Amino acid sequence: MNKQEQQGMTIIVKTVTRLTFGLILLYGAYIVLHGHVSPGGGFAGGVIIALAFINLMLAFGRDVTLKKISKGSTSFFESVGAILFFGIALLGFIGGCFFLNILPKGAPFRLFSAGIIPFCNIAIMLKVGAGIFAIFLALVLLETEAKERK
Amino acid sequence: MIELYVLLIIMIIGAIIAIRVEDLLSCVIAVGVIGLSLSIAFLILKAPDLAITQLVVEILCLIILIRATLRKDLPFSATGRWVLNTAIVLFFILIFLAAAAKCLKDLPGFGYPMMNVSKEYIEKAVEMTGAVNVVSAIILDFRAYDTLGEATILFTAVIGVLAIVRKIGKKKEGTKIEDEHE
Amino acid sequence: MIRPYDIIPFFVIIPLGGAFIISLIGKKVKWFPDVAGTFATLALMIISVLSVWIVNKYGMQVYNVGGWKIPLGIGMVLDGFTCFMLVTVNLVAFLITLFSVNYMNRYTSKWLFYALFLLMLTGMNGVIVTGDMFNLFVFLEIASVSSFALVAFGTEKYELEAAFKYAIMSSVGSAFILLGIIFLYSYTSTLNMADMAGVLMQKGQGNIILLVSVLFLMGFGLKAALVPFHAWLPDAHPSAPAPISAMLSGILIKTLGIYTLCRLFFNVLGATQPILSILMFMGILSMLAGVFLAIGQWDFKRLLAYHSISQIGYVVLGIGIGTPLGILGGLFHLFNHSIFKSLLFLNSGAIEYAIETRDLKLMGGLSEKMPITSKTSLIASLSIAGIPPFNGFWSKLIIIAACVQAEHYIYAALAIVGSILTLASFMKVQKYAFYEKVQELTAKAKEAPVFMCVSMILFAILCAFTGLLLAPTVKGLFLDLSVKALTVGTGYARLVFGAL
Amino acid sequence: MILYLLCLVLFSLGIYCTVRKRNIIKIIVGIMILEYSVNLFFALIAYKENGRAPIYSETQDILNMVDPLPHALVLTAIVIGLATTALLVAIAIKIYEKYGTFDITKIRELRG
Repeated sequence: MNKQEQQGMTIIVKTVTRLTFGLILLYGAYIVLHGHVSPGGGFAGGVIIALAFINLMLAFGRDVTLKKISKGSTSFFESVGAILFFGIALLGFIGGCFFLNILPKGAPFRLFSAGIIPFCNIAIMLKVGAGIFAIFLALVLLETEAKERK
Repeated sequence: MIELYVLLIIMIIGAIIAIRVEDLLSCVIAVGVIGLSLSIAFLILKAPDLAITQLVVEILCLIILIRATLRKDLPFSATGRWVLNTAIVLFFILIFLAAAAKCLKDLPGFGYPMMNVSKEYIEKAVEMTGAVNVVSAIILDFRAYDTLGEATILFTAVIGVLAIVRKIGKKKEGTKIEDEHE
Repeated sequence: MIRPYDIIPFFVIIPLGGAFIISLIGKKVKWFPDVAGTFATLALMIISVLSVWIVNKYGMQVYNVGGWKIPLGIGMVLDGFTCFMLVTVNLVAFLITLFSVNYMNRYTSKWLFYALFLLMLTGMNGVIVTGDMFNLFVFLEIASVSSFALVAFGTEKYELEAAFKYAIMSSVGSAFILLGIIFLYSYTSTLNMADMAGVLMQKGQGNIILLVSVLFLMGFGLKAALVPFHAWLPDAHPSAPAPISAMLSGILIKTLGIYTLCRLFFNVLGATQPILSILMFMGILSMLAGVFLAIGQWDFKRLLAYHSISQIGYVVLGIGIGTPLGILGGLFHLFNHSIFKSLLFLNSGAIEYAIETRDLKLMGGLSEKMPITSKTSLIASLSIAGIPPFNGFWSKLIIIAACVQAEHYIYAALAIVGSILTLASFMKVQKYAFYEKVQELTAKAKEAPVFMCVSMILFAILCAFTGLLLAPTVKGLFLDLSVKALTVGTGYARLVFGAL
Repeated sequence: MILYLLCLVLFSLGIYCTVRKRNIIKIIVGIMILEYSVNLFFALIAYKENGRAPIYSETQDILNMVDPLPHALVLTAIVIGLATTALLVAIAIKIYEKYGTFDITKIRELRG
């Protein structure tokens, strides 16, 4: 188990993961950006992006992944996402009301429509993606530490 | 809606298996069956947003749970008054179901919701918010404050997990411990 | 152009913003979490006092989040009951933050503590100010989830176990509450509380309302630790760090349990006589069971936790009587209890800080070593036991008088018995902890650091003088407002739509 | 009506699993089943006969939509469930690390 943690799975899994990693990220981004015109949204997209990284971690082992994205940066992105969303909410005060949709609505069915909604989606995506990956990372590190101590 | 009945029965069977089976891994897999059937049920109930979200969340939950249970023992123990306690719990559950069967008649029937407030959402969402996905319009504009709460809960969970996995929580008397670097 | 209702969202914005910023830079900058936490809670306390003035001057206020008129959007409501709870919560929270500045040096990762603390405060303030059913559930969950993590904050064995038990019980309670909300939504097709109350008045009370009442009673009863559902409290409250024990016992169970029960049963579902009788019965049961279980305890904090169950029983008894006098007594006792119980938990924390034990048998002679802790805990003990000039006496007196007035003589007698047993139990605490001869462990005890003392002294002053809230003019400004907000019943709907 | 009852049966199974099982993972599973059943109930009351998904389309007129409000609520409820589950699993793993077992009959240091 421990060996597998460090080195990851077989070469077949690694190759497939390498090929699909970008596609999954792309799909996540699509779901996020089109949240207001099609099913999906920031939350589902964020989880998909987090799952892409989790997939990478399961296939390549934790050391390789930790080199790409460190634990500190996940909690940093999470806080940034939270503050972004909170900031969008506060921006409503310009128009006089908490959470007011201050941006122009645009034409329906276009990507840039619906005022603050796409921006909210992006902020939630950052928050959820980083947050879920941080949870997963914390749990994995906890487990492996416990095993190493034994 | 025959497929919905089938799905619900599959979910109930999955739940019973998850309760009865002694192997933890099988238990978690049975939960996966329930969750994925739920995702399909959402699709049949015309809720694609929910189906996508449920699907990805289910996968995530399964990964976390399987990692938690992998290669861990399962000592199966029944406490002393097993029969009595189970009988009491079953008794209360039966009362609850009987009462619910009587009371649920007051609700509007399946397939005929009242939709007093929702009617306005459906009629006005596009012109008022510009989003054609009414669910998106509700969660990020009409009821965005709820979504802020939801994001906060996830944030709380992350902070909470970080707090729980600390190696040393309490500093003992006399020993000097530097704060952990994470 | 500042309108009076613009104040309402800040009860959520300030602690939430504080928590986010602490999580971003608190890890690097060591002094920041203390300062940010203290100032955030201080600001909250000031604006909560301001809110009392606003309600007195301008009457009930409704805020439409996002500019969407209710019931389309989410409404926040500021009425007498709301501002009463806000003052209680934020006052206690500020003093507890002062205490934690020194106390939390015993634990690692202070920034996590402050972030979780402010998130819990966000949840509680959100529950109090909201006027929307589902929004109430969301903020309830924020407060609950952060309190699970805070109970396990020390990451010791028993703390984790207590946190797990608490988390499971609380999650089951949340599931009941959510099911109740679904039934209500399906029946009334709206989520706004005022709108819901209006629709329920038109449609009448079906069987389904009975089922929803039972579900809410179980769900919120679990959160408030009323007696059949109290099993988690004596484990969870002592396991947390002392400031958190004070928060949990002092205000969390009241906000998530009592406030929500009152708001939903009085203002939304309509308080019918059967429900009130059940509430009264549960109150008496909690009161007696709590105090009987407390007498045999030797763990200081565990004893206090059992007393919380007992005192919550008084509050529920007072509210369950249903007359204006009873509600006044119940709410006043809620306020008083949050002050003296927080003080007692802080005292236990100060003792634990000094000698690292909670076992009363190992203490003794602390009155010489820790004079401030000893004096303040004496005041708090007299308050909780209901000895005259202190605040506990007045509220218990009102509750008993209300019982007699409503001709529940047996309940009045039982309330007096409970009060005497409380006195006996706290005489034991005082004797063993502070006045026996000095033991080996207590010989080297020192008085607590400065901020802890300041916080305890302020609490003790409040204990001695909040009886003055019953003085004629002050009573009209603060307590009577909240009583009026509850006795208006389902007329709440009319008031909210009138205040738009 | 029958569907509602079946959903409540699922809810009861969740309660049973949470209350009667003596293994931490099984208790968490019980909580998850509870959450699933509650979410399903929300979706059930939102369904409208011959309704369509609540998304407008550019090419065709959609008149009969299902109730979108419960869908929004379920999205929130799913996230709340995920957060609770994650925290519970973290506590469970930590308990396993400290006690070496998932059996709660063996880890009772506290008594309520």
